[in-house]
Amino acid sequence: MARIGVVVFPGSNCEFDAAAAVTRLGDQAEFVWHTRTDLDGIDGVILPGGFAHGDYLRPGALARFSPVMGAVERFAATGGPVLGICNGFQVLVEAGMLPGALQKNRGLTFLCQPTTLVVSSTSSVLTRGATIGQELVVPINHFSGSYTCDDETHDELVRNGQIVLRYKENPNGSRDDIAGVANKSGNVVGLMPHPERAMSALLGSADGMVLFEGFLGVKVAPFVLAH
Amino acid sequence: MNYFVIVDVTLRKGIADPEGSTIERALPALGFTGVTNVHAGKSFRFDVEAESEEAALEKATSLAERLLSNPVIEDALPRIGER
Amino acid sequence: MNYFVIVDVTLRKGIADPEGSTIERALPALGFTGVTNVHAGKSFRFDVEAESEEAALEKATSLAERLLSNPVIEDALPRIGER
Amino acid sequence: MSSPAPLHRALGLTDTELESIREVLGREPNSLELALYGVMWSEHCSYKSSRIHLRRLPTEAPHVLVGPGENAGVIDAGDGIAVAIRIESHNHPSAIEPYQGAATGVGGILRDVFTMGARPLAVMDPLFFGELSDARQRWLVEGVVSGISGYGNSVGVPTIGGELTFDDCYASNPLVNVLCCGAMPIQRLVLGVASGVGNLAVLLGSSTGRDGIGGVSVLASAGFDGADGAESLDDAKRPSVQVGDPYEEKRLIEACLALLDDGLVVGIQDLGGAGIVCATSETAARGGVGMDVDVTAIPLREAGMAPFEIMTSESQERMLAIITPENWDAVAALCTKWEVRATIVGHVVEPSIDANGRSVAMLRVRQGFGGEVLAEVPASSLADEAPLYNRPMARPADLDAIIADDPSDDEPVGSPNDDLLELLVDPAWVYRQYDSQLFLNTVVGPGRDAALLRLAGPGLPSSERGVALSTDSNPRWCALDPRAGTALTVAESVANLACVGATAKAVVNCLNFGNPEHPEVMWQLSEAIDGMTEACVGLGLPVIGGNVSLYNESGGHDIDPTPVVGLLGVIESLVAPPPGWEWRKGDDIVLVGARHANSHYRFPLGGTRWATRRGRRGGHVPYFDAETLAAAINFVAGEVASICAGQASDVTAVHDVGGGGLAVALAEMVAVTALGVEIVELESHAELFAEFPGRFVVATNDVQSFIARAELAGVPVVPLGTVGGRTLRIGSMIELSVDEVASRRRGALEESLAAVL
Ligand SMILES: Nc1ncnc2c1ncn2[C@@H]1O[C@H](COP(=O)(O)OP(=O)(O)O)[C@@H](O)[C@H]1O
Ligand SMILES: [Mg+2]
Repeated sequence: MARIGVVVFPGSNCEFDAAAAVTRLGDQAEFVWHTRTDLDGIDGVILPGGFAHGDYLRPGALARFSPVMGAVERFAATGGPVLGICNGFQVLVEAGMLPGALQKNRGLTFLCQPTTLVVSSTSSVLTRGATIGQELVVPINHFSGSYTCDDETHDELVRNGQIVLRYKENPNGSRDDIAGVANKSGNVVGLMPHPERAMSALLGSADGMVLFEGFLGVKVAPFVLAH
Repeated sequence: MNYFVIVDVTLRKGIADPEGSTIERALPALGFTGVTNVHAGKSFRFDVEAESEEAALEKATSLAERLLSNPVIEDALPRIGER
Repeated sequence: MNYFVIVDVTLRKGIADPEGSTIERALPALGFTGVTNVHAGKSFRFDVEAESEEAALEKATSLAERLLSNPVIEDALPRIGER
Repeated sequence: MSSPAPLHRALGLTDTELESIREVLGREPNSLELALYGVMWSEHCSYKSSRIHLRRLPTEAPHVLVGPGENAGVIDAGDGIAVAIRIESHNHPSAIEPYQGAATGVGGILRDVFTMGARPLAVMDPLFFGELSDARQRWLVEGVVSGISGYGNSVGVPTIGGELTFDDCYASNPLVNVLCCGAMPIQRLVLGVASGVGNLAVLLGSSTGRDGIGGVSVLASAGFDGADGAESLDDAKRPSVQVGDPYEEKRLIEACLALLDDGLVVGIQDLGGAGIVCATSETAARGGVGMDVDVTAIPLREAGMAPFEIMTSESQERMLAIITPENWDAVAALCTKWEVRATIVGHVVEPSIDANGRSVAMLRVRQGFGGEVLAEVPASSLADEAPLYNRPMARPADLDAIIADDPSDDEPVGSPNDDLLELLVDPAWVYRQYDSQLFLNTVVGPGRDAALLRLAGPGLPSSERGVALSTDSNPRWCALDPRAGTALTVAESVANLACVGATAKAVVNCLNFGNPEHPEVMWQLSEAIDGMTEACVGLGLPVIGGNVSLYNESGGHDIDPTPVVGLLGVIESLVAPPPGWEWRKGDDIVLVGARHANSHYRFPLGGTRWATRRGRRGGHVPYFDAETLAAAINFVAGEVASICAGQASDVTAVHDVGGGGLAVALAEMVAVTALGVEIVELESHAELFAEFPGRFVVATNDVQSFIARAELAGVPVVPLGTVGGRTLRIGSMIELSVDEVASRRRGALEESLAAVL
């Protein structure tokens, strides 16, 4: 049974939901308060959605300075799996652990709605259990989810298979329909949609299951670094 | 003539500024000391086609008050800027 | 000494500015013509405790670049302001 | 000190009220004391015009744990879980700063719920604006919706439903109501009571600024500043607009729930209207104890604030906790973790003994604990003893003429197709901006008949139950007949809950009315309360809380009476989603419930959306008939509940017939399924658009067996047609392509808003 650290910043609000997804698949979730500086014994880290530090300044801008982020960086550097969902994704890009930036949605409104995602790469801890081209219905819930990067970064993302998920119909103006990206090694992944909200047919979709199974290593081989 | 105008929108005095206070509270932990009274505002930059600088500022003022700010809580200050 | 500093944060050239373009599109309907190239930005105002104006600006620059802006998409320009 | 005689009126107190204050105190009040009475005896805080009427509402049922009078009503929802619910208005603030007005409305209603010990789990937002052809209305809609979105999403409470009404009567007085529902392990239920002499009153959260001081600001103007030492304040610059900080509120929620879980508080109370004076006097009055408040202890956002400003400020995101002194260190430590400021601002003290030897719980405002006493008044005189008014009432003189001008007699003009298209609006543009899914509870989110949530959340005992919520209103009916209109609104709400299988358990209400000094408005209010009473008694529902918002006027005209009903229901087993609106090809469509209205007309059009769109605002409203309604509603609720419990059923879709009538209900189902339907000829065009509750469109794949069950239950069923094809056809009257129906409905709101940002 894996021990998954769910980082809680003041202002996070999806930590219970992320933990529920982990325990639903039989693993153990442990809340990690943002002032902690070690991740001893933790097998994987989730930065959940919400509004860390109120999202004041920019989403993720203050959170990336939280003490726990040093430990998360070290954990990632040793190949540990790190997943940033929504606000967690915003924290990871602000921290420079993932390339690019997230801007306000094209329509300048918050959007909470189901989207269809297309798996574009399986060389990441999140998508390794899925198949390329597979369509997954997963809701989005964000104001600043429009993925932005310069041409050079984009070329590199494409070349390395770092674009892991794309929207089938772009809801927010993201460059190249990008919904989620990984780092070069594939062990750090961020996505704007909320797979933890798609874990049960009672709530509308169970398509997030294949992503969490990948992340938690259920039903798939342990992750091997791509590079 | 085309004039380049900048409109600074700030919260009126006495209005709570949660964003500014949150940033201020966070600073010491990030190693920034001696920074106080932090306030967050917005700014808008645009070109105005007008006869004179005055006319441009007048147009910008009306735009600022009608669209870019709510005078009940915000002050809007237009000025001619340098590009 | 306490110095009053203003940091203007603007989107880098080439980065999409949906807020600016939305305002620009809405203007004609509200009766504003001849207003173009609208860009939306942010500004931060604060007091810096420092030995000299230069030292204050230096501190503000570091704050602006490390915290107040995201260099991937934004430029930040600190200046000494008037209260 | 300047003579208080001219001051009391400026503070909103009448001469008689001043006389009562003198009597209570046995002396002349000073200006600070007058200010305290001014805010506490305001209509907003004291309900002085409505209270005598509100007493007629039924409030009791075995499952009610807390009824009206507390911060929120609470019911026992089963499985060791208590559910708290409250609704409130934030109309006037939203009219001048729509974003912050709506945002702080959400903040305030959340505090009412977590102050009871419940974790807020859902928000709803009934909204009323003028017509969107007016640019200012579009600005208001954009601002209010983004304010609710900005605050609610950030604070981490899903917004799962609401209402959206456009009518010119709200043009300069929009209504922004917000409802919050939360849940707690039953043993965490707490009340806002100060008890235990020697205990401490601790202020939690934001610092105090000159927010929302409003009426009492006259004290700052020349002539009145002496005693209170208000520094020169430019009245024009005084901010009465409050800015919400959802991040502070989020930390406050977590800190307060943790304090309660650790058993560290004796009582807890939110700071709403009238700020510290309200919270301290209410907790002291409820506990029968005195309270000493030190104005110098209160953390301020601005320098130079006078005691009256500190005591009455409406700064947001603050709570008052009553704790024992031994627990102070633990409270402080927990608050430090959540970065919530905690300050001791008051002491619970013995009640005083008055001249007649009676013990009186005094609220004392002091300059330093043990320092000079700036104000000293009986706490209950502020909190509970405001004068009550039985204001004159009069039925509007022109009402009979308006009723007589009934559109039910109108011949149809133009094409029913166009009429139908005009009535279709999908509020998705609004609710897409709200996080409606947080906590993984939302089985049915916004956009259907009622919202349905799993009864689950952090810290709750596990349960298979669900709760359902709906908000409803019908100002068009209530303008014609506030009594029947309100009763029918309650019925409509109960019918909405039936569509998701829930049994109604409790009502909260937000009574938005015009100026109570107009006898017609008082009559409307009184009639509405009687109508609500009639419906709640008839349907067996307790009213467990509410809010009254008066003085809603637009350009000298009172708004139409707008009682908003919030309804909470429970479903015992929720393991499968209810059928929803998605019918399938080949399904039979039936109408469940009485086909004809119990009314002057078989198909009444008075007060319908159809008539209102044609500028026809007169007519008769249907009668309220509890027995017929209950039979249909209970039957449908039972059918859906068995599906939610996981049982097989022939029922594939359920939708109640609400605003817009039968034609709109069918068109909505066509739009969301993208499947056409062939409906038999109806009696008349009026049957397309008549509105009266207790009817449901049901799709079934075994119509024989469905009809048999309905007959057994004594509920009428009329076969309407069959699902299939790409057309919505209703007899010879309606023929529209599925795509047109869907795209018109989808685009209606966005097109109306398109001219603005
Ligand atoms: N302001 C709003 N916020 C959130 N949801 C809304 C709002 N207005 C309407 N809705 C949702 O849209 C749906 C339709 O609303 P309404 O037409 O009032 O339903 P009904 O006629 O069944 O009472 C409901 O699910 C309602 O919750
Ligand atoms: Mg409704």
